Amino acid sequence: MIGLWSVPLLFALPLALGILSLLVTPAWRPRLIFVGLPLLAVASFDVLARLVVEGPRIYELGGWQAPLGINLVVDGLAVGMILMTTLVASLCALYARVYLRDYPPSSSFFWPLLWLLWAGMNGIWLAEDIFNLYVGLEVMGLAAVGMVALRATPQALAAAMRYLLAALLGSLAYLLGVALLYATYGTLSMAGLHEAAAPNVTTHVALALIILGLLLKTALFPLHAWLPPAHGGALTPVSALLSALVIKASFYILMRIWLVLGPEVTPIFTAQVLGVLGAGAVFYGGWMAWRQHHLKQLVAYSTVAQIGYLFLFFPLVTGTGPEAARLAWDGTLMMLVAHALAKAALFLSAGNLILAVGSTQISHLVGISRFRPMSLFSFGLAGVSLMGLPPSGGFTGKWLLLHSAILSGQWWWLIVLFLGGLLSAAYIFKVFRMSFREGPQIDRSVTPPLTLDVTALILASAAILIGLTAHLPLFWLRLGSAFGAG
Amino acid sequence: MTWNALILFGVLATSLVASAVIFLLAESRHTTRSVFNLAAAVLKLLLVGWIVWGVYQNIDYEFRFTIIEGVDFILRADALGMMFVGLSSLLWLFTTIYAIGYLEKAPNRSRFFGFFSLCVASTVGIALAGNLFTFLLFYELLTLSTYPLVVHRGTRESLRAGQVYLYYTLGGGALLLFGVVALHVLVGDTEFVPGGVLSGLDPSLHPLLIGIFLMMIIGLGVKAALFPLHAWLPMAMVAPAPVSALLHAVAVVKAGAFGIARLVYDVYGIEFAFSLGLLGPLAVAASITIIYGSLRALAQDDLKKRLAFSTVSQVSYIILGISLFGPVGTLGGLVHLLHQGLMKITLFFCAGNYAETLGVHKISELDGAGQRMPATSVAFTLGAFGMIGIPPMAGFISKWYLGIGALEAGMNWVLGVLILSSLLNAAYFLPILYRIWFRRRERLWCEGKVLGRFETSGWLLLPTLATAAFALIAGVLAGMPFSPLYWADLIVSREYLP
Amino acid sequence: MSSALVFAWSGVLLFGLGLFGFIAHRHLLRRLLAFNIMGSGSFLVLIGLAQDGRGVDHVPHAMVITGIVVAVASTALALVVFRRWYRASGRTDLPEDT
Amino acid sequence: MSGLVGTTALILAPGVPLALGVLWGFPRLRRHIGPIAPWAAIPALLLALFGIPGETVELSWLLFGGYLGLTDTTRVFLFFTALIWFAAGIHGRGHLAEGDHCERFCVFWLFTLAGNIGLIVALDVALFYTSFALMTFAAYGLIVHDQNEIAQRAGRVYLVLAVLGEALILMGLLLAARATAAPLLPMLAELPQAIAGAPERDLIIASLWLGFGVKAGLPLLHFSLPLAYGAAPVPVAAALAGAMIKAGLLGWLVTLPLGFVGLQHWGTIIILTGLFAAFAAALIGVNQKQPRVVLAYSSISQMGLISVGIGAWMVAPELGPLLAVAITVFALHHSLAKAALFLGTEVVRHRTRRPALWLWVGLGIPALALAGLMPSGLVAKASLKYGLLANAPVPEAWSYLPLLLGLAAIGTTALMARHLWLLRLEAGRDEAQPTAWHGWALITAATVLGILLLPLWGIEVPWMAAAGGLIDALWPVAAGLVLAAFAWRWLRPLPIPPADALMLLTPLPGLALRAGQALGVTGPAVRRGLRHLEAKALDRYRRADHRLGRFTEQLWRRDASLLFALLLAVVALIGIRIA
Amino acid sequence: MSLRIVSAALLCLAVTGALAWAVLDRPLPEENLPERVAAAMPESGVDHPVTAVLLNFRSYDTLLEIAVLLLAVVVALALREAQPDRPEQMGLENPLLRAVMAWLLPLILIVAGFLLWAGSYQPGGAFQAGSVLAAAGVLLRLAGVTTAWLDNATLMRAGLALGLLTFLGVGLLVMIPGVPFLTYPLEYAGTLILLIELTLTLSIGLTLISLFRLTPPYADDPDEAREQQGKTP
Repeated sequence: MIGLWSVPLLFALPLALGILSLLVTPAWRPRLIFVGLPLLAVASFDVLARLVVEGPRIYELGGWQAPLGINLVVDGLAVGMILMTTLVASLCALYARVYLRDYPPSSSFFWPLLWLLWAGMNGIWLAEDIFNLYVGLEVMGLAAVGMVALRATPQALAAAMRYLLAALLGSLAYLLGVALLYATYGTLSMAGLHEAAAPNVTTHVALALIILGLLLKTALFPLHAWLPPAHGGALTPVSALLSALVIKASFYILMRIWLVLGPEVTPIFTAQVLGVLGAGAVFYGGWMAWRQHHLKQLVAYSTVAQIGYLFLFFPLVTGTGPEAARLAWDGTLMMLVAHALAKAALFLSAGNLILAVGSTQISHLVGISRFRPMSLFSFGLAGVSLMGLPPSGGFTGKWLLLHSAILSGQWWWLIVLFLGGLLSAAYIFKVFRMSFREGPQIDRSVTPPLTLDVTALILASAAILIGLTAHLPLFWLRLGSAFGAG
Repeated sequence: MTWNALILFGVLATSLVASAVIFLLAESRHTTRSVFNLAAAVLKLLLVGWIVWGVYQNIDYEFRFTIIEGVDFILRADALGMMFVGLSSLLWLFTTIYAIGYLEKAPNRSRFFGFFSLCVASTVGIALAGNLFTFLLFYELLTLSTYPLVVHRGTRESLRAGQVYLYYTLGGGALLLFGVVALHVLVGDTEFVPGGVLSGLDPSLHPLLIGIFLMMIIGLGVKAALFPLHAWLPMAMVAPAPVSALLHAVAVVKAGAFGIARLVYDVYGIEFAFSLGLLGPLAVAASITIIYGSLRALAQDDLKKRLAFSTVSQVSYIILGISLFGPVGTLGGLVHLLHQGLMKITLFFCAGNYAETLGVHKISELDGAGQRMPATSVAFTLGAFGMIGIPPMAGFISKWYLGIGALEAGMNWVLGVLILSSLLNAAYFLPILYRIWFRRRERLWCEGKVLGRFETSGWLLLPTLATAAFALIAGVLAGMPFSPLYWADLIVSREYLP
Repeated sequence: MSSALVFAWSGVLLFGLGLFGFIAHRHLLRRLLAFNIMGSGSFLVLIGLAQDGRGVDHVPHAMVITGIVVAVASTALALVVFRRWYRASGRTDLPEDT
Repeated sequence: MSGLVGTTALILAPGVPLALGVLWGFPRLRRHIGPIAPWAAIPALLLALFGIPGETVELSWLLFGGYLGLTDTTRVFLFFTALIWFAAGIHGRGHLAEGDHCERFCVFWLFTLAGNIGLIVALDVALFYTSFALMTFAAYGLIVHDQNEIAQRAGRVYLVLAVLGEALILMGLLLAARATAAPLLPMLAELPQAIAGAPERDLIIASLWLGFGVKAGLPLLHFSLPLAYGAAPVPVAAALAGAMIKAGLLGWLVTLPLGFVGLQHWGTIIILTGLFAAFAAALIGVNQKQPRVVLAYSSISQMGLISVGIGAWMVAPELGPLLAVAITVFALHHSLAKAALFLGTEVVRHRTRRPALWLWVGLGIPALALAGLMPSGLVAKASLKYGLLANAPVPEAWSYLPLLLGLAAIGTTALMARHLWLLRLEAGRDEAQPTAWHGWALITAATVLGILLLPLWGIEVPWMAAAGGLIDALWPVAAGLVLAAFAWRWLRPLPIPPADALMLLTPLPGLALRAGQALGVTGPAVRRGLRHLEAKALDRYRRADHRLGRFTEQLWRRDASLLFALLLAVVALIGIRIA
Repeated sequence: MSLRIVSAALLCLAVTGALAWAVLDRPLPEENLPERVAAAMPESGVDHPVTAVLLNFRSYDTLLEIAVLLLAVVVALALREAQPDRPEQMGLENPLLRAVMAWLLPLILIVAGFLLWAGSYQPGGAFQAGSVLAAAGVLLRLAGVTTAWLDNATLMRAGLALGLLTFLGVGLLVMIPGVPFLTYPLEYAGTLILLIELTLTLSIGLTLISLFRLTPPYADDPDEAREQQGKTP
C-alpha cells in the first residue's frame, strides 16, 4: 500500500482544486481543468494499472485499521467507477468550459462545485466505511444541489430546493440506518459488517432505512419526482453530470451494502419489490419521456426509466444461482456504465441541439437533421445505447440481464426489458422523427462550437465502443468482488 | 490476426469507412462523395470476389474477438454468407450509381449516402456473421441505418412509414433478442454450424426450442415481411427509389429471409427442425404470404406499391424453399434469394426511372411508356417475367427448384401454391406490361428536365439495364459455373453433407 | 429498560415526528425544521445506543459531531436556497405542491 | 448432314430468329432486321428437310443444361412449322418491314418464331417449356398488334388462358419431372414412362392435357382461338392456326404417357372430348359471320378429331405406331391446309387483276382437303380410321367411330362451305398488297404438293383402305355440301359470338382482382375502423393522458415524502416479518 | 384533517413502531470498538477520545465534513452573484447593543479559544469553537459594526479555505515518509491536530458568518424580485 499516492489524490486533488478555483478570479476558474484533468486522469489510470497488476487492496487512511479508522477499498468496482467518473466528468468539464462562456460570470461557480462534486464521488467510490459514505453522499449531494441552483432562476431554485429536500430526507434515513447497524454490529466497516451480519429485526429495519434513503437519492420510481425538474432544468453540463454520475453513486452504495450484508440478510421479497419498482420506473419513465415536449425533460425522464434497469440487479442477484448472479452483476454494471456514457452524451447533444435551434421544444427541431447532423448523430448513437440496440453498451448490458433472467427462471423481467427497450425507442425516435421532417430550406440554426459536438460524440462513441469491448471492463470490474472467480 | 481475417474485415470496413467519410464530408462536396462511394463499392466487390474464390476452394476466413465472456464477435465467410455478400456488394454498386443519378440536386445527400453505406455495411455484417450474436448485432444496426433512409423525404407520409417500420422491426428485433439469449443460455455461444447445434439437447427441452423458434421466426419474419407482419413494407415504399430497391432487393427483407435460412440450417439444423415439426407450419406461413401478397398486389394502382406487395409475396418463396426439407427445396429457396434480388431491384429501378423521367407513379398512367423509354421498359419486362417465373428468366429457375423440392419433401400442395401464385403474378404484372407496350399515350408526358442523351439519365439507365441483364443471365446461363444456381448448389452440398 | 433505551426511543420518536412534520407541512421553513428534528432524532439514536453495558463508546459521539456539522451545512444551504426562492417567487412552498 | 453441320443447324434453327430478336435491341440495327425477318425460318426449314433424327446437341450452360435434337415426329412438325412461318413471313413482309409499329411486330414475330422452333427441337423439359413460354408470350404481342378493341379483347383472353395453360403445364411438368430419374434435368423422352409410373399420374395427365389443350383448342379452353384468329393480322393468324396450335399437339405427343397400359379412362375422356369438340365447334362455327372465325372453329373441330386419335392411343396402346403416323400426317395436312386458307383470306380481300378463278381454285383445294376429299385429307382421315379399326382388342363402342368421323366430316364440309361463302362476300374490298400473294402462293403450292405427295409419303396406310376411304369420304362431303346449300337457301346463322361460352367465364379473372381488393379492403377497413375509433378515442385519450400524466406527476411530486414513508414502512415491516 | 395527513400519521406511526422495535430488539455487538479506541488513545496525540476519533482515527470524515461546510458557502456565494442583493441595510442602530458588544466580544473570543484548546482532553474542539466565533460575527453584524476585512472578498475566501487547505496539506505532507494519507507521525500528532483545529476554527467561524451574510436580507421585497424575474424568464 505504500506509495499509493494516487488513491488519496483521487479525492484530495479535486478538493484542492475546488478550493483553488474559489480563490482565483472567475476567468481563471475554467483554466484549472488543464491542470486538474490530466492529473486526475493519471491518478485514475495509475490506480487501474495497480489494480490490474497487484490486485485489489484496502487503503488504511491515517494508518488505522478498519473498525477504528476509515479504510478505502480499491477493488475493480471502485476503480471502474472512478474511471467512468474521470472520463465523463472530464468531457463534461471540457464541454462546460466552452458552454459556460455565454453565461453570466456567476456560472463560473460551476467549477468549484464541479471539483467538490468530483471529490465527493471519488470518495464514495472508494469508501469502505458506511458512515464515511454518508459524509461523501452529503458532499456530492450538496454540490449537485448547488449546481442545479446555479442559474438562480425561480425554476432552478425550486428544482434545487426539491432536490435538496429529497437528498436530505434520504441522507437522514440512511444515517439512521447506519446508526442502527453500528449499534448492532459495533463497526462501520463493510468488511466487518460482512462478517458479522445476521438476519434480525434491527438489521432489517436498518436495511429498510438505508434502501429507502438511497432510493430517494437514486430517484427510483415512485420517488423520482425531484429528478426531472432538477436534471431537465439545469445547465447542460450539469444535467449530464447529474444524470450520468450522481444518481449512480447512491445506487452504487446500495449495491455494495446489499452484497455486503449477504444473501442471508437481504430478503428475496425486498429484492423483488425493488425489481418491481425498477420495472415501474422503466414503464413510467418511458411513458413520461415519450409525453414530454421539452427535449431535456425527455432526456431527464429517460434517466428515470433507465434507473429502473439497474434495479433488476437485486432480484437477479438475490437467491439465484452463482452464474445468474454473476451475469446480473456484469449486466447491471454494464448498464450502469453504458448509461453514464450514453446519458451524458444525450444531454450534451441535446444541449447542442437546443443551442442550435434556440428552443427547448422538441417541435422546433423540425428539419434540423439537415443542418446539424453531427449533434443529431451523437444523439442517435447515445440513443442506440439507451434503446439497448446493438452494438452498444446498453445492448451488452441488456443481453447479460436477459441472460441472467432466463437463467434464474425469472421470466417476468424479460417483459420489462422487452417493453422498456421499445418505450425508449419510442421517445428517442420521437426526437428523430421531428428532426427528419423537412422544414425550412434555409439554415437558421446556430452552429455550436466544435468542442461541444466533439465531446458529445466522444461520449456517445464510448457508449457504443464499450459494448463491443465489454469483456475487458467487465473483467476489471469483477476484480476483488464476490464474482471475481467466475 | 491473419490476412484472411483482415480481408474479411475489409469487406465490412469498406462500407463502414465510406459511411464515416461521407458523414463527415460537407453537403456540397458531391463529386468527392460520388467518387469515394463508387471506389468503395468497387473495392468491396473486388474483395468479395477474392473471398468467393477462396471460399470456393474451402479456405477458412474468420475474424473474431471476445465481447463478453462466452460471447464472441465472429465474422466468417461460408458459402451461404458469401452468396448474400456477393449479392449485396454487387447490388450496392449498382444502387449507388443509381442513387447518384436519382438524387442529383436533392438535399441531404450526405446523410443519405452515409446511411446508405451503413445499411450495406450492416447487410454485409449480417451475411458474414458467424454466430447469432453477431447476426443480431448487425440485424439491429440494419434497422437503425435504414430508418433515416425510409424517412429521407421528410414528408408526413414518409415519417409515418418510418414510424410503422420502427414499430415492426424494433418489436421483432426485441423478440429475436430473446430467442438469441435463450439459445445462448441453452447451448452457449451459438455459432453457425452446418447441421445446427441444437440437435443434441435433451428431448424435454424440445417444446422450449419450438417456442424459441417461433419467437425468432416472428422476429425475423418482420423483416422478411411474412404475413401478417408485412404491413410496414408497402408503406416503406414512400422512400426514394434507390432505397426501395435496396430495401426490397437486398437489405431488409433479405436480411430477414437470410436470417431464417441461418436459423433453420445453421442453428437448428434442417433435419432437427424437420424432426421438431417446424418446417410444415413455416411452409404454410410462407404460402399464405405468397398468395396474400399476390392478391394484394393485384389491387394496387401505385406502381411501387404493387411492387412492394409483390416483394411480400416473392420473399416468401425463399422462406418456402427453406422450409422444404430436402436439398432441392433448399436450393430453390437460396437461389431465389439472389434471383429475387436481381429481379426486384430491376423493377424498382424501372419504377424510379418512370417516376423520375416521366413523373409517373401510377400504373394507370404508364400507357405507352414503352415507346418513350424502351430500354427501361425492356428491363421492366424482363424483371416482371422473371417474377412470374416465365422461362428463361431467373425466376423460373427458382420456381422449378422449389416445385421439385416441394414434391421431394412430400408437400405436393406447395405446388398448387406455386402455380396459383404464378397465375396471380401474371395477373398483376402482365397488365402493366400491356399498358407499357400496347397502349397509346393520350397526353404528353410531363417531363420536367432533360436527363441526358438517353431516354433518361445514364446514371439511372445503366444500373437498370445491368441488373436486368444479370437477371436474365442468371436464368439463361444457370448451368454456368459461379452462376447463382451453381453457388447455391455448392452451399447445399456443404449444408447437407457436412 | 435502561436509560440508553430511553434516549434511543426518544430519538426514534423525534425521527417519527420529524418525518410526519416533513410530510405534513408545505412551508419550506417548517419542513427544514422537521428535517432538523429528524436529524436530532437520528443523533439521539446514535448516542443512546452507543451506551451499552460495556461503557461509553466515543465513536458515535464523534459521528454525531460530524453529523451535526453536516446538518448545519445542509440547513444553511437549504436556507440560502429557500430565501433565494422566496425572493424570486414570493412563495414559501414549492410549486405544484399545493 | 452430320457432325458439326448438324449441330450447328440444330442451334441455328431457333438461334437465328432469337439472335435477330436480340439484335433488334440495338436501335441502329433495327431497320435492317425487318427485311430479314421473314427469312428467319429458313434454317429451321433446312434442318427439317436435311436433318437427321437422333442427333443431339448439349448446351450444358443453358438453364439446367439444355439438349437439342430431332426425332421422327418432331422433324415433321419442324417441317410444317418452319414452312408455315416462312410463308406467313413472306406474306406479312409488310407488317415486318414497314407500317405502324412494324418494329414491335418484328421483334415479337422473331421471338414467337424462335419459341416455336425451339420447343420442337428441344429435348429436355426446361428448354421445351422455355421455348413454349417464349412462343406463348411473344405471340401475345402479335395478336394485339392492331390495337383495336377487338384485338385487345382477344389479347386479354389469349393471355389469361395462356397464363393458365402455362401454369398447368408447369405443374404437370414439375410433377412429371419429379418422377423421372433426374428431376432437375429431365429429358422429354423420359416423361411418358415417368408419368405412367408416377403416383400423381392422373393429376399430371390432367394438367398436361389441359395445359397444352389451351393451345390445342380444347373445349372451354378454346376461347382465345376464334378471338385471336379473328383479330390478329392474317400472317399471325396463319402461324397461330398452322404452327402454334400444333405446338399444343406436340406437347401432348411428347409428354402424355401414350402407349402405356392402364389409361383407358383417360383415353375415353379424351376421345369423348375430342368428339364433342369436333361436333360442337362445327355447329358453332357455321353460325359465325367472319371467315377467320369460321376457320378457327374448324381448327378446334379438327383438333378434336386428332384428340380422338390420341385418346385411342391411350385406350389401346397396341395401336400406337399406326396412330402415331396417323396423327402426324393429320397434323401436317391440317396445318398446311389451314395456313393456306388463312393466308388466302387476305388475298381474297384485295381487289386484283389476277383471274379470280385461279384464286378460288387455290382456295378450294385446301378446303376440300380439309373436308377429306383431296388425297392428303383422304390419307389423313383414312389412316386415322384405319388405325382405330386395326386388329386390336378395342372396345365395342369403337365400331361407331367411323360413323362419327363421317359425321364430323359433314361438319367440316359445312364449315368450309361457310368459309368460302363468307370470303366471297368480302372479296375484293381492299387494296392489294403484292407481298401477300407471294406467301399465299408459296403455302398453297406447298399444300397442293403436300396433298398430292402425302399419300406417297404416308406409306403406312394400305391403298386398299385409302380407296375404301374415298367412298367413306365422299358421302360426308356430299352431305355437307347439300346441307350447306340447304342452309344457304333457308337458314340464317344463329347469333353466336365468336368466343361462344366465354361470357360465362369472364367474371373469373375479375374475381381474383376483387379478392385482392377485398383483402386490401379488409386491412384498410380495419385500419380505417381503428382510425375512426382512434380519432374518437384519441381526443379523450389525450385528455386522459394529460390528466393522468399531470396527476401522476403531481402525486409523485407533492407526496414524495409520503410515498417515502409508505415504502419505508412497507420495506421495514417486511424486514421485520422476515426476521 | 385530510386523508393525506391521516395516512401520513399512520405511516409515521408504523415507521416509528418499526424503529422502536428495531431499537428494542438490538443485539449487542460482538465488536468492541471502545476497547480499540482506548487501546489506540496513546498513539492518537490527544487525550480526549472524541477528538481523537474526530481528528485522528476518523479524520477523513472530518475532512469531508469541512468540505460540506465549504460547499454551502460556495453555493451561497454563487447564488449571491447570480441574484445580487441590494446594499445591505442591516443592523440595529442601538447604542446599548454596541456597548454590550464591546464587553462581550473579547469574552466570546476567549471562550472560543478555550473550547478549542480544551478539545484535546475534554469535550470541546474546533467546531464548537468555530460556532462561538460565528456567534460573535453574527452579533457584530446585528450590531451594525462594519468590519472592512469581512467585506474583503479575497481575504474572506482565503479565510474560508484556510482550514480545509491546511487539513489537506497536512494530510498529504505526512505521506512523504511513505505512509497513507493523514497518518500523523506520533511525535507531531498533537501539534498537527492542534494546527488543524486552529485553522478549522477560524474557517468554520468564517463559514458560518458568511452563510449568514450571504442570505438575502429578509426585507427584500419578493414582489419586486418577481417583477425583475418576469422580465428575464
